[in-house]
Amino acid sequence: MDKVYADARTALAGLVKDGMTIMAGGFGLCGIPDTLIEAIRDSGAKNLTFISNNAGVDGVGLGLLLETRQIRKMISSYVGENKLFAQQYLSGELELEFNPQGTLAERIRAGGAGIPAFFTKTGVGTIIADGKEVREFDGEQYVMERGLFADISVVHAWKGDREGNLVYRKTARNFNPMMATAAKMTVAQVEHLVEPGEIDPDCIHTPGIFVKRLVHVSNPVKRIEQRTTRKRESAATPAAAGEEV
Amino acid sequence: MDKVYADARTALAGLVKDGMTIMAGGFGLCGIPDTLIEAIRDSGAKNLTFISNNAGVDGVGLGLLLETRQIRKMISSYVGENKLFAQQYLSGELELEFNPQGTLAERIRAGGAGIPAFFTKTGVGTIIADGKEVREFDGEQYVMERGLFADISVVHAWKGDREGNLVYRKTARNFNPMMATAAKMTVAQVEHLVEPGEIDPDCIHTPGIFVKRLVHVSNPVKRIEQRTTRKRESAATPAAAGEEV
Amino acid sequence: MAWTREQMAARAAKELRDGFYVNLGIGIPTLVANFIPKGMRVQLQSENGMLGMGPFPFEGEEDPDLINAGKQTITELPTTSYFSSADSFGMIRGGHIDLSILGAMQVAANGDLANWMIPGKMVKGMGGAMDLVAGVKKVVVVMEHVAKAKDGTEEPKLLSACSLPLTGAGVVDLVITDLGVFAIDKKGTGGMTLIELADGVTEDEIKAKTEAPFKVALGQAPRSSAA
Amino acid sequence: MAWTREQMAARAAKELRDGFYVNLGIGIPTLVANFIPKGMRVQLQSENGMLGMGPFPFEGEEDPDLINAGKQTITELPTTSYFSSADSFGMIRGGHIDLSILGAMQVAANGDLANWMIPGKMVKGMGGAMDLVAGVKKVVVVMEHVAKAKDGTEEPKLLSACSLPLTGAGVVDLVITDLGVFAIDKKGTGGMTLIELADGVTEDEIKAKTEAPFKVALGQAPRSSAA
Repeated sequence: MDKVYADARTALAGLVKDGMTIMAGGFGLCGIPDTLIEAIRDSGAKNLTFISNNAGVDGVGLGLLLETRQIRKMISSYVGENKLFAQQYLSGELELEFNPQGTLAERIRAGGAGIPAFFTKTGVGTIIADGKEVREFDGEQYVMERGLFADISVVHAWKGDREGNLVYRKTARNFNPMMATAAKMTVAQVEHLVEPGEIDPDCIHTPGIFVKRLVHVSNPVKRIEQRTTRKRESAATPAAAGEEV
Repeated sequence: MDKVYADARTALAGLVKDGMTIMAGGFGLCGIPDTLIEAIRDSGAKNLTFISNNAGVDGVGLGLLLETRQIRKMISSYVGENKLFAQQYLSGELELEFNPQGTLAERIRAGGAGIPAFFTKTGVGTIIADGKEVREFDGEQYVMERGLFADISVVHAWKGDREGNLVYRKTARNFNPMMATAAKMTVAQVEHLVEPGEIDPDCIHTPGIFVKRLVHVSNPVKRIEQRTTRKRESAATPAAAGEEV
Repeated sequence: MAWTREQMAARAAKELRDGFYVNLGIGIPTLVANFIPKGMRVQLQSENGMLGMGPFPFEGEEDPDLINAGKQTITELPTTSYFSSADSFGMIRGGHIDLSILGAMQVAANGDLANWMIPGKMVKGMGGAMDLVAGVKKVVVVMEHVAKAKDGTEEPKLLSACSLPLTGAGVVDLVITDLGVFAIDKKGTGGMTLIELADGVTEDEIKAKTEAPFKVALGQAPRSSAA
Repeated sequence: MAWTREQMAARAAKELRDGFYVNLGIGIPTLVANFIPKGMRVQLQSENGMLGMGPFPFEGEEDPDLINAGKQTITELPTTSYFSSADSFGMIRGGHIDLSILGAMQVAANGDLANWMIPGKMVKGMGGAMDLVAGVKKVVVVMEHVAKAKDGTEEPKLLSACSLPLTGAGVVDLVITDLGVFAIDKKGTGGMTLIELADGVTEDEIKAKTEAPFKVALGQAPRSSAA
């Protein structure tokens, strides 16, 4: 029952079926399980529903599965960084469900935690609330949202041990931890594969119970969407200041 | 706007008022903010409602506030490790609301995360569901539970920096992280006070935004309720086996 | 010749499978840890926020920051992870724990379970029991077949309907008593089935001590233990 | 003489207070970080899972694992913490962020905000904007006073009612445009009040370019900025 598989294709072998719902971690191109997404492409499965905050860019991340027309529906908060998406959406090939980003994150967290529905202020009075129950608690209006649970989740982590314990790095954490909890089968790609006991147990983000399969991807290609820098002489520039290049 | 106060009494000065609702972290006597609880006792505030998984033992933790009859109501999952509690409850002095432990944890997490209500399977078909909405989702019954939010939360952490970033240690984490998010004013006692930057930002359990005041308690008295050990010769004893002493 | 506490724990351990994540209650269920077959990888969850629970510590090595849900001092393993109570019960409620083994006051033929309060007596609370029985994939009860009162009289604990307030409705899959093993069709209408007898125990003895209606299918694999 | 983008950002920075936790949107709001007064402790939150956002990195030091919500490379500070998207929006939805400064397409006199979609055009999504305006304690909009079409015509953006689909209903506390500053009584019935004029701008110019009804109370401290 070793959780570690030789490569992404082996780890996903026999799992991906036509019509399945798959969650894919990442925010933009940061922390995306790119190697596992390639293996999903190679599986050839069609009519997939993807739950992912974004849809990749042309040729990268979920953009790969748009090229092969394997995606039937996206549940996301922000898309359209890639032209193919717009094209397939406008032609009606691709279905799209927008969720506010926090509602999406919470729906996934709820699905993994056995919460079928919850109430949130987000989206009250907007088209997001259309067709959903709106209820007042303590004088404020809230909309009811449902938990999300997938057939498969694919996530990217910085470190993982053979037990499946995962640690994420910086803002590459994003949607990965919740998605790891919200599928029948979670497969993780890790940059550093270590032995149990090597990760401080107080600093494990995803306990091994959530991760069924693990693959070591030692040299993932990490892309930057918006490379922004500041000049060396402007060391005193305050937070977030600088120029886009 | 330094968050660090000289001692627990100073940190709580002027905060605790009669009739307030206070959350106190800890599971049993593990990870309880004992020094802050003493300072609440010394404040003399009366008719307090406490949200805490347990009620301490005689003379320790919330047991201190039972002695002084400062608690009017407890919201807990398990109590009665102390005789005074039973006595005050049976005499009608003390009101008690039992919550299943997971429901209590989730209600606090929800309160901190702006979720006024959620649905859970826990308690369906039991007296816990009495008077609450029960609703079917996908063929299963769920009961609606409400978020909890307090006037003050007192928590215990292992390490904290001056920004209020906290790290908990082992099972002393328990209810502390959620409670830190679910009050107007969160006060933390930390065993080790460090400078910002000394804690790995990927391993911070409670971001500083949730902690308004901080006090350094370098030598907390940590009690053990059930001291269980195994003999040295039985090194091969499997998990959780051994004898109670 | 009923089963001893150890024999009941050993029988419960047969419900374990390689790779299982398991939550053990206080009392006889705790003993199940002693009967995990060698080489089988089982991780124990403690609902106060730990996965990968190790044995009790050596004397002098107790850590007050490291306790189980019974508030006993324990140790960690290389596989251990710690998390908050909210994350712990997310794990439980979300159906990620494979097996929960716990004690009971009463179990009904439909899978109802009562193990947290006796009206009129001081109530200590349900702790995490309601969450565990509602959320864990498979729930196994280990208990004495009958309750013995101080005056020596015996009260059945396997009932057609629980008389005590419930911990969960339709939640128990398997009951292991000192006299035998019962499978329960908790989601369906199949009711309770006696599937094993303790050594030297007869069907008649069980019938005499069981208020619940039950079918008998000895020697058949319990349907509910197909995990 | 309307305000420049920098002047608008500088005006928005006056809403900051020592100890504030702030979320800045893309565009002019990002510039507000350049106007945080020296010595004032303000922590910037990025909704993709970071508190304590630092400046852009030096060239060659970009880290693909460290980006802000606009997907720009950034840096960390000694105060930084990272967390999941669920925890990030728990922070936002739970009312723990003091101030959100963001752009808008339209704002109505009752505090309604539209900034995420134009029907008929390709919609990219709301991202975290709906969560931010619903959850953050105080919401400040920074935008051009009017929208300029390609043919040079101008459309008002401060309206009696938004015509575009809403991002949030009754959510905006303060609007800073290139022409002036408006306070909004979003929870009450007080409507919109012009409280400041940009240098050299007249009330008449603003009236001509504003479709929304508004009161005028120049030189008074904006009620809504009492944090």
